[in-house]
Amino acid sequence: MMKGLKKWRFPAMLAALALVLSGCGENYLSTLRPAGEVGREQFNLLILTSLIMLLVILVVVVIYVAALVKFRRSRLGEDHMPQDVEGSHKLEFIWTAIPIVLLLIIAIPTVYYTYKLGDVSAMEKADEEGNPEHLVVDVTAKLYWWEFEYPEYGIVTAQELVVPTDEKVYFNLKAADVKHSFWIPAIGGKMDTNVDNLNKFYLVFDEESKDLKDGVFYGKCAELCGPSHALMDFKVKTMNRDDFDGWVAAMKDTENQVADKDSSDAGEAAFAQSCIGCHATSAVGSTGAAGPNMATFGDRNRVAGYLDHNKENIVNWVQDPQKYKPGNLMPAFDSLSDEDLDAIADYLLGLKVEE
Amino acid sequence: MAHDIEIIEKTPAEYNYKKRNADRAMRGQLMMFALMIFMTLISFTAVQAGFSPLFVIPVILLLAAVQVGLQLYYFMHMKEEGHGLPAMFMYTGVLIAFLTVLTFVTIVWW
Amino acid sequence: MDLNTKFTPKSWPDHPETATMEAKNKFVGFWLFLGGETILFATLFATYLALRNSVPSGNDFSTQTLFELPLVFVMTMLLLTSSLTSVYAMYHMKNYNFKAMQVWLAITGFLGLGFLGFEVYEFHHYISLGFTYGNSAFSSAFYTLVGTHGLHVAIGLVWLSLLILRNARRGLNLYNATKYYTFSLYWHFIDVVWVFIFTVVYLMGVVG
Amino acid sequence: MTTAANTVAQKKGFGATLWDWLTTVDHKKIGILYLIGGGFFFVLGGIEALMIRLQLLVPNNDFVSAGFFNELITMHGTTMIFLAAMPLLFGFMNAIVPLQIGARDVAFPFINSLGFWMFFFGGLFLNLSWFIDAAPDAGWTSYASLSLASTGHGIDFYAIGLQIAGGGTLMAGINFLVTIINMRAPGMTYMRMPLFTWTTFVASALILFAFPPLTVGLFFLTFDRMFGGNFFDVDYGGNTIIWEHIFWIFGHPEVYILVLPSFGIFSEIFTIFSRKRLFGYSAMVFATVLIGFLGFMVWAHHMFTVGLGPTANAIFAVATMAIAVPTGVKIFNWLLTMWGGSIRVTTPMLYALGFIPSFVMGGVTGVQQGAAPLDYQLHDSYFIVAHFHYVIVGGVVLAILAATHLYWPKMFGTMLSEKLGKVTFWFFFIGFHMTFFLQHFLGLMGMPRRVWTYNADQGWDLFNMISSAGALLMAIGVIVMVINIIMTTAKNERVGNDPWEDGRTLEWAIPSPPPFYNFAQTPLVRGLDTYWIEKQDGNKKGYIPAEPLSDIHMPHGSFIPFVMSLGLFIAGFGAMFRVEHSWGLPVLIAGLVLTFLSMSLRSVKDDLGFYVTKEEILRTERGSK
Repeated sequence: MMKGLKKWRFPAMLAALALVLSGCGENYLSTLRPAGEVGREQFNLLILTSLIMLLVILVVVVIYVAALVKFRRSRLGEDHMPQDVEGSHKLEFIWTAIPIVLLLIIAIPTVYYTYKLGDVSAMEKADEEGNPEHLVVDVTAKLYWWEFEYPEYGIVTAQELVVPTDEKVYFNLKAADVKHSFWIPAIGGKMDTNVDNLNKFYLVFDEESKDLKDGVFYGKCAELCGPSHALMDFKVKTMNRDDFDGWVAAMKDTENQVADKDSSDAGEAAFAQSCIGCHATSAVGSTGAAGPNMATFGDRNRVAGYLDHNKENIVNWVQDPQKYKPGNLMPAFDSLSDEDLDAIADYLLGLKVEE
Repeated sequence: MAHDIEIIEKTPAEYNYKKRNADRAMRGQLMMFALMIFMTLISFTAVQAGFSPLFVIPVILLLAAVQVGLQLYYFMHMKEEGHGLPAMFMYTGVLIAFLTVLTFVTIVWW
Repeated sequence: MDLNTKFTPKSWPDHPETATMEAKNKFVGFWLFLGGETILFATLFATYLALRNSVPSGNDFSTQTLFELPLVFVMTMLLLTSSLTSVYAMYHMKNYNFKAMQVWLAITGFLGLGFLGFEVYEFHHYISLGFTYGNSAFSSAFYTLVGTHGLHVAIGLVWLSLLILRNARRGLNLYNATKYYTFSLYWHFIDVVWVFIFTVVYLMGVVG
Repeated sequence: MTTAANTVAQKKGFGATLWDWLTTVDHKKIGILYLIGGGFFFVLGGIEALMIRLQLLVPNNDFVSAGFFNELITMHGTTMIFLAAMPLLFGFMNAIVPLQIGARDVAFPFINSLGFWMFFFGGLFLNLSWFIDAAPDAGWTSYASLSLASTGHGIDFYAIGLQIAGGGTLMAGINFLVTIINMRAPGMTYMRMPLFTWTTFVASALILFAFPPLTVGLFFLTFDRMFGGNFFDVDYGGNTIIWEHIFWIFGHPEVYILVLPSFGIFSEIFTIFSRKRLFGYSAMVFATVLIGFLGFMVWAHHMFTVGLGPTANAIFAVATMAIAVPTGVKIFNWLLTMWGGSIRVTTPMLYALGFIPSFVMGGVTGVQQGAAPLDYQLHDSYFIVAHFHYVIVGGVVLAILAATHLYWPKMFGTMLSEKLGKVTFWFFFIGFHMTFFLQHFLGLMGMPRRVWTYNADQGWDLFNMISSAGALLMAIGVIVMVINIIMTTAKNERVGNDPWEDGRTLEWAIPSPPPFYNFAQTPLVRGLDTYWIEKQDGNKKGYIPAEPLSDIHMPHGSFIPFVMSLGLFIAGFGAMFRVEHSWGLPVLIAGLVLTFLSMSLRSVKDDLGFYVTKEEILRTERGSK
């Protein structure tokens, strides 16, 4: 089969197929429109395998259709007695050997990329001053939200991962309660967050997310984790290194930003009264909080990871979280007055580190 | 089917032959038993003597494997004819068993 | 021919365990069953090996502090010997010597019972130390592996008693010869599993 | 006395008929019981599937609640695999395989019946969860951290119900193995066995080796949830990955347990309706064995994203791809069987023709997922959902539907309507591709599987809607088939030995349905496709007898299998409610005692069977001519 393909044709077919497929899906979510090195390598593997597989399908279909057309009893007559053929060693050898060759063509890049994508040895590396060479993010998956810690900077955030573009970002993945799986389809995937151990892998983000429809890439939980598995989304903001460093500095500046019960801001006071036990408002810290960190809430794109980012949804959520994410661990605050809820929502929307 | 069984009376010569064979086989079994006891003793002694685990563990595993072989082939008569199929299934079983154990001591490490 | 037909030592077939179609089926079927059992125990062994050092922090039960070899040695001898006695029983079965076979089987049963007694004592002892089933992943894996083997011994003993009692007055025939034979296969298999248990669990446990 | 057994069913009233079915050990009747049981659960699983697709019809739908949706997907998967696909295949194996090898009976009629009743009570137990407490909700894979965290008794129902049903499967597997090893007619060497028999043999061997790990895994889960075990509880040193390994050591061969017999069924269909012997028979047999063998070496490809490390992933990736080779051999052999034949497009053949492209599609996406780095993207996305439905529906369900039409006349003595059969096929086939083809792209476009709902405008809306519409077409197809069955049964037009006219194997040499002793005389087999050879030689009887006509020994029916299974069923409830209700422990013990007592009764009581006399055989044979 391969003989018929001149050398230049194969890459051309690859390119054509890639073009067709990349029309599919949204650029912030689809694996068919990769926006990072890992995703692109995986996409190329998809194209390569698809082409080989299409070839196989083509061969099967041709024989199949030809047989159906030529050897119908309605054509050959009711009494036609076909000759019995025991088999053919030559044919059998061919259709054993050619698939083996095709599979080898797939197996080589498969093994190569398995090792390449599994290589996290650079994670531990540090320069002379002891600073890590690469950005490492500790991801903790919880029912049903995500916590992202930047141990190098001593900051933590939730629901929105912020990363610099054009460099390898390493991840430590862990689940706090039940198993989840960390997936950013457009960037590359995916790795389970186990309850037993840390999983490690890396991703590379090429594109800055600000030009995307919502200004973010979409991340998903890919492992059934309970009733609200479907709603356990997170978002990814990518920015160039300078902007990222700025963001980190702004995050660090929130160090003493703690909601005060005696604040003149009614929202802050109410938050300090009811919410501070689980939700921190300073981004300086580490993972392990009972609820998502709120320091960047105003910058976010969604309420609870998937609802539109507006006041109404915040109020609704606080009043009855179970209605929106069944099985999550936040209790309902339905005893809060409407004014308090309103004020809390305003306060939360004001918590920003960007701009 | 059951009614197909013919009852064949053995001649004294045949009977004696069978009996002699059986006795010889039984003596063989007894020897094997002695061997098994001996190997068990070695295993226990090797452990009690406190040799290096790197030496003891392979030795006792090997002895266990040999002992199991003896049980299968002598006590369970797998060496006799008519055991081709049982042997095939046992070997397949042992192979899959080995793979399972190998997996659990290598890639389940946390 | 009736399956209960009486034989003489001279007319008794060389391979009574596979003399009829039903017997052949039972014979092959039982071997296959043992093939499946191999995997069952392999999974238990594998799990035990993966979990044998897994105890929560602050829990200091370990294979080295827990296991005592003399007891295990005695248990091993009992079970090994019972394997030999069941070989004797089968020897007499093939010679159509019903009485001798029953006696050897009874001895096998008593040896098995002794083994089981020691195992119950051992478990009881560990539990009294606080090493209960729910103590840790190690304890769960240990009790499940060794306990499943013990359960097999217990089932074997029930099976054996039923065989001995039920056939006591009927004597040996082609209908029950296979039952005796498959029992002996089962009993040897239990012994095979024990060989691995004393090696992998106890000896390797003590070595560390 | 001896003649009474076979006339009971014909003469007695409802009570006696019921009793006959509850106690039967006749493999043909057990086959029918499996079809009834499996068919019921198939419809149940189908209704669950429809509810799933209805929920996903439009974004942000709230037709069902999130928790209920998880129960639906869990029960849909579990029901379809364990309670529908496998039992339905067992039904055909039971009904056909002993006939194909020229046997009067299976090796262990009693155990055969026990296997059925354990499946039945296990399935019943599992499905009672809808009414008592909660249904299992951790997916059919029931991954450990979630299945331990799941509240209510859902997962308990899963663990115990599958344990009982799984035990039945294991027994059925051993029974088939020994039947095929020992009960073949004279001359029926291994390399003369029809492909359906061969695939049954290999699938049964897979059952023998794959079900014990499941048994152990379910015990671990049971102990962890109900008896204080700590296998998967990380706080006590447990390890959840162990469950995943054990589950897939079982789970991957399970796929082949389903798909190999389906291959067998299609092999029969291709030869019959191409009027030509199977192309490359020995290669087919070898491929079957090889697939079965490799099936045990690849389970970790379900776990590429677990974090086993690149070495393990690479090994399992390459091993996985290797399976494509023997599978490809099979596909090409089927094509070449058609090539040069005389193809008659009957309903079964239509299914076989639909199977080829569908299964090839499922196979190639399987290879893509075998490429580990690519699988990091595909795993747990809708791509996977599409892939395994292409394999299971495109391979197994099409085979079951095909076999229903093919073997219906042999099992019931009357033909299903060809016209309605083709209507069923087209509805089902088009619906199937509509439902699942686009799901590949949904997965590639970032849609994770097992999601209860999804936000609008993520690019998924249209494809999901089309997919749901397809499910409806499949449902219509199944309804047409039910109508077909009812109409055919009502009409009851009798057919002869070989209703498809081109039957090749021994089952077509005897009346439809066969007398309860199958063959009046054990046949002598002279080659592959025995009946075809005899037909070519002009042998009117259909087969050459290997023995003179004489009395036939048959086993008695027995009620003990039913009682034994019932005992386990009762014990299951006891185990589950042991902690919160005082009656739990006594019920657990009582159930087990019931099982063991009835088992002992069986082994203590002599059951030597009975003889069918020569005269009665002659009478029956004349009657059926």
